[in-house]
Amino acid sequence: MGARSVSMAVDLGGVRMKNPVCTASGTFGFGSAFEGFFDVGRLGAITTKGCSAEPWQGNPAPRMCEVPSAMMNTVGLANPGVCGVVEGQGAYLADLEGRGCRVIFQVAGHSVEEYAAAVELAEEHAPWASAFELNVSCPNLARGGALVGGTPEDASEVVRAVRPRTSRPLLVKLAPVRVAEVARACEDAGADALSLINTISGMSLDVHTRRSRLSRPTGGVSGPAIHAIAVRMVWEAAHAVSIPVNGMGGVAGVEDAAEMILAGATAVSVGTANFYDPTCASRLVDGLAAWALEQGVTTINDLIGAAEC
Amino acid sequence: MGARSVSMAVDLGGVRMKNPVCTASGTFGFGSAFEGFFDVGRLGAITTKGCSAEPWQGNPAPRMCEVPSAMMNTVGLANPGVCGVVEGQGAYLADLEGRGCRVIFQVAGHSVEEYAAAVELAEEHAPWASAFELNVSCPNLARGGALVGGTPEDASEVVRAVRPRTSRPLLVKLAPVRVAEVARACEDAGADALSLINTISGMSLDVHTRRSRLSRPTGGVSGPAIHAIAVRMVWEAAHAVSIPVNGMGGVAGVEDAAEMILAGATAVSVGTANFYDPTCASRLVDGLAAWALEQGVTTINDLIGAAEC
Amino acid sequence: MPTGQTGLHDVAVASNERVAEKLFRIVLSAPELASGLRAGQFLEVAVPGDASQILRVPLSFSRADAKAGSVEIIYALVGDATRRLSRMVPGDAATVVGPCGNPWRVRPGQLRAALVSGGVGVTPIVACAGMLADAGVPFDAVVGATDASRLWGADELRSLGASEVVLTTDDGSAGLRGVTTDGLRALLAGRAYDEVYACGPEPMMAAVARLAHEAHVGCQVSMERMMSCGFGACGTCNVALASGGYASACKDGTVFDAEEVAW
Amino acid sequence: MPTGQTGLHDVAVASNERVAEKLFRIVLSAPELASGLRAGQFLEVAVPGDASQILRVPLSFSRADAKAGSVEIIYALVGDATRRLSRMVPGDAATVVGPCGNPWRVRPGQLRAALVSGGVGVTPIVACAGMLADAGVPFDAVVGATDASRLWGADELRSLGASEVVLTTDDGSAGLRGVTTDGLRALLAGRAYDEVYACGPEPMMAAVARLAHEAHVGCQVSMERMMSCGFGACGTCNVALASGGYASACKDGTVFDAEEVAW
Ligand SMILES: Cc1cc2nc3c(=O)[nH]c(=O)nc-3n(C[C@H](O)[C@H](O)[C@H](O)COP(=O)(O)OP(=O)(O)OC[C@H]3O[C@@H](n4cnc5c(N)ncnc54)[C@H](O)[C@@H]3O)c2cc1C
Ligand SMILES: Cc1cc2nc3c(=O)[nH]c(=O)nc-3n(C[C@H](O)[C@H](O)[C@H](O)COP(=O)(O)OP(=O)(O)OC[C@H]3O[C@@H](n4cnc5c(N)ncnc54)[C@H](O)[C@@H]3O)c2cc1C
Ligand SMILES: Cc1cc2nc3c(=O)[nH]c(=O)nc-3n(C[C@H](O)[C@H](O)[C@H](O)COP(=O)(O)O)c2cc1C
Ligand SMILES: Cc1cc2nc3c(=O)[nH]c(=O)nc-3n(C[C@H](O)[C@H](O)[C@H](O)COP(=O)(O)O)c2cc1C
Ligand code: FES
Ligand code: FES
Repeated sequence: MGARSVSMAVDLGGVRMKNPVCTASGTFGFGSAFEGFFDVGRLGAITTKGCSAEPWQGNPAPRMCEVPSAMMNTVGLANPGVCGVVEGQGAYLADLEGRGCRVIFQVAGHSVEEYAAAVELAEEHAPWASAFELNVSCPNLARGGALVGGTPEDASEVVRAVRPRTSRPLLVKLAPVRVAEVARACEDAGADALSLINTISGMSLDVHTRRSRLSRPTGGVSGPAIHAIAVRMVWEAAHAVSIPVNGMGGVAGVEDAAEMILAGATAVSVGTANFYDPTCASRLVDGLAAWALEQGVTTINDLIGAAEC
Repeated sequence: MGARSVSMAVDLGGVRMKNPVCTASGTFGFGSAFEGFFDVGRLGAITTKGCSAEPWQGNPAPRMCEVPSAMMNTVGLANPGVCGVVEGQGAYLADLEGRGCRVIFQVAGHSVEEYAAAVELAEEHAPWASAFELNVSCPNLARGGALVGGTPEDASEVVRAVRPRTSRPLLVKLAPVRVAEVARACEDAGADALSLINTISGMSLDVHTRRSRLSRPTGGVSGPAIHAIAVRMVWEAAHAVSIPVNGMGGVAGVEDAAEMILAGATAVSVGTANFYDPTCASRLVDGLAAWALEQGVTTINDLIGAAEC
Repeated sequence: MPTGQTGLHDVAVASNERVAEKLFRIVLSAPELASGLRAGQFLEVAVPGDASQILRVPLSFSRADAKAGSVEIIYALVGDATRRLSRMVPGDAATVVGPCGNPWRVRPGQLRAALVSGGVGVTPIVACAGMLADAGVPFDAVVGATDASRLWGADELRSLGASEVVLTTDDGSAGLRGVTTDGLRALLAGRAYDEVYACGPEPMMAAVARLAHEAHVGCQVSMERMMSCGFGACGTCNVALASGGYASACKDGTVFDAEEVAW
Repeated sequence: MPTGQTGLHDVAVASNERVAEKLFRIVLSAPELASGLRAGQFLEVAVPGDASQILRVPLSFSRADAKAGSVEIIYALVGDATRRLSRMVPGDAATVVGPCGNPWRVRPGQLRAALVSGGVGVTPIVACAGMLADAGVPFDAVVGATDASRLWGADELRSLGASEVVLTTDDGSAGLRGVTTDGLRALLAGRAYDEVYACGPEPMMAAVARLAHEAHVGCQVSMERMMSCGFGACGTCNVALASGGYASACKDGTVFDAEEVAW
């Protein structure tokens, strides 16, 4: 092929990433825990743990169990609140931005008002954040725990409420439910990009005690087992909207990430793999570049949605 | 524990099974291929491959690829048509009923009319069938390929159309989409029992050729990778309706089957495991009885939905 | 269990060794199975170790020795399952589903056969040679591979009675530089055949079928497909037929008359 | 990479052998890692072989020898990952994430410590003994197990300087018939202690904590949780605190003052 170079920069709805590699919310802490594994500044972006206006304690133990080619969690969005994060992690995250890695600040809530409040706080106190991401997979307490973004109507409502409160890029993180419909609703409501998929709800029972292996009846399944399902959903979402998509779900290696891009993802996030293969995201930066070279393109953008099927 | 015995008989919406073990449609052929592995007559029931009024050829090769802890298929409901099956397999299936194993005859269609036609044919020519199962995960050709049972309205329509055409028990096989809502719609429309889950739509791309690893862009994911998701959906469906549920999805051993029962399944079907572990279903007959004994119940019915969480 | 019906068998590794570049020979001790196998059939082997790869591996056999109770398989190292297989040592246990598929056919009064093997297609071709030898049908063979390092089987075929074995490699590092059809063309030019038996990559088999057709010689091919079960339960192994529709590679094949297949 | 920061390390198995019923000792050659470890910390070991089990296995270590560049782990056979670990042979490669968690603490002027180990909790307790020996703090120990066949560690603890080692088994097949708290009660009755170090099943640690509290003796415990990462990234390892809320077992622990924990 000779010595060519490939431009790896992508634009995720206004988040200008030097490469398409990102990390999924809740699987990368606030980044610093990974500095012992690699230079986090190499990544295109990281997404913070979902932060609420007030601190959340999350669910009791046990919060995790293993299932084939996957894990399940019921962490319950435990987080120290927007201000707690700004205080504890703000300096590191501002510095990370300076190192060229975009910080996507994720917010969470149990009601439309809580999302709005979290974004307002973050808008004010996290000037370093390149973008905000709304995790609409939280239970809406006012609606009996139905997902905030489980229907197009509900997702639309929260995006509309938040949109006027910031001029920074606004991403919406979708639950793996009615993806195409919800994606369109979010686009119409003003989202700049979509992230998907969140964990898939699952259940694992200890058949001797007859109890859930988690402290809750259900938990979110993540890891390689959900990858093929996630690629299909990314493909569906990318066909349903014209805003860019950040693809995730079981990405554990270069080929998994490349599949996401071919299916229509502009950026790719590593989630569960960060736990067991903590240098995974860093390897993807080089691996995707090598793949793009092999594919004979001059920019990775030429491979986005390039699946021929 | 001493020598006690446990009654294993269950009633799946009028299908009186001597034990809760069944096989999932499309994963057991028409039964006879398994006689070299074990006495198929031991099972509570088998479900036939989905049969349409006219023969269907299905999709071109390749129809299968492997993904972590799972496989994907795009067989496309290839089948010789109701009459072809009656002719080729009728004698064996009638005999199997005589051996005490219930035969659930599954029908498929691309439109409401095709389902009705298939059930009418089967009603007339398959007197040995204990029940009919409607596979509402087929693409509805008149609606651009949307699933026949992807929404409560659509599922309801096909069940209502078929219900008057037979007095035998009518099962509906649900796609893993909006399960609780669709389950309620089917119950209201007159279904006697529900089977779930069907395969989960997934996508697997060869990143070198940029093409799907199947002859279609997407295929159905089945096997252990989907088990936790399936248990959760069975639990949701069982809570949503009062008709019994036939649980399936990644059942590969006794504990997987027991989880389904605890989550609310009256019967449990083995699917993909039949391919790689062809004696699996037979082992479950004994294994579930041993588990029930260990749990100290006198009838397996006491364990249905007995999860405490 | 009726004789010959597909069943589940416990087997143990008797030996397992590399015979060429990325090519291994494993011998399984499998008395029950060995006595029921016919040339051209295949096995579905569960290679233990990694639960994330759930399906069995379809593998043809090259020899089944009913007396010794052993089955020999020649296999190529291509991915995870075959790598795990290559690490099994004598005494290791596994399970096998078989016999799967239908055997090669010998027509009554058959005079001389040409065998064509491409790559790891050599496995059922060696079995075929054994069958022809038993039936007293003389045969010659073409064995092709990408290069000399991967070429294997000529000695076995000769020892089974092949009068002539033509070798071909893509790069000319051994035998003829070219593909197996070049070798077959050479055979057809030299002697009269009434049947060709071929196994290898699908484009190769298509070309062999064309050549046999033009030469008015019968042709049987062994078709590979991605397979979930190997015994007719899943419907994933479809082969398009010239007459329209599909057949199952595992149940209706894997041996097909080349004329039946829609190439 | 700053010293002591959690990182990824290549390791090789130096030895691996059974030491008691379902109990194994593995020694890893891991020079980089060995020099940075402090007693009470743990490792996250990727046990190769089965891709269906994706997570690493959290394991404490019993000895880290900076000079030899080796790390010793005592582990119990409980499920698939530990079974695969038990089959690794010298020379086999793996990767380890570590050091994880915080070390046992020695308070300045500490006089005498009591160590309490239940089951495979013995691993970090042996490490603790090494730490106390280095710090010149005298100690005694209780080692408990379900029965004699699984009891292990008394010799190591004695060789590290334990003045007294009380053994307990549930069935009385060795040492006292009873649980480790019975042993601890015996120690507390005999000598004055100013710190108890405990690791074992959670109900045992809760009982030890109560006993220490009643005796006005400090108590440190090492808490186990299902862990996805081991270095503070996932939030799955929460330990409920007496003060309300949760701490991370992997980042804020695994060593906690017993008084901090909401038992
Ligand atoms: C009826 C039949 C008989 C066979 N006999 C032999 C034999 O005697 N010796 C032998 O070495 N191989 C044989 N094969 C091929 C063998 O099954 C595959 O090489 C094996 O399944 C690859 O598994 P893997 O996990 O090592 O590789 P994977 O990681 O699964 O795949 C590696 C590559 O091999 C391809 N591949 C996987 N499965 C198949 C398949 N079933 N057919 C063709 N390509 C495949 C994949 O597309 C991929 O590119 C046979 C296949 C069939 C269907
Ligand atoms: C910080 C820490 C240090 C540990 N140190 C040691 C040690 O030094 N030696 C040792 O033998 N074990 C230790 N363990 C426990 C060890 O991690 C588990 O035994 C191991 O993960 C089981 O894996 P498996 O696949 O063999 O069993 P699995 O099949 O995963 O599980 C078998 C059984 O073990 C239980 N189990 C699984 N993981 C854990 C866990 N993390 N904690 C408690 N129970 C679990 C499961 O609930 C199940 O009942 C430690 C655990 C932690 C969290
Ligand atoms: C332990 C854990 C915590 C998570 N927390 C969050 C979160 O706070 N917000 C969110 O949007 N997604 C969260 N996720 C979901 C991931 O961001 C990701 O969408 C999902 O795990 C699928 O990707 P994966 O299979 O690569 O892990 C969490 C996932 C895990 C495993
Ligand atoms: C090859 C294959 C063919 C299938 N054909 C059908 C079918 O004809 N009708 C149907 O309702 N489900 C069909 N299914 C779905 C199964 O019945 C079952 O619902 C699904 O595979 C989940 O169970 P499992 O994970 O145990 O396989 C098929 C599945 C496979 C793998
Ligand atoms: S492989 Fe299953 S039918 Fe052929
Ligand atoms: S195990 Fe991941 S934060 Fe503790």
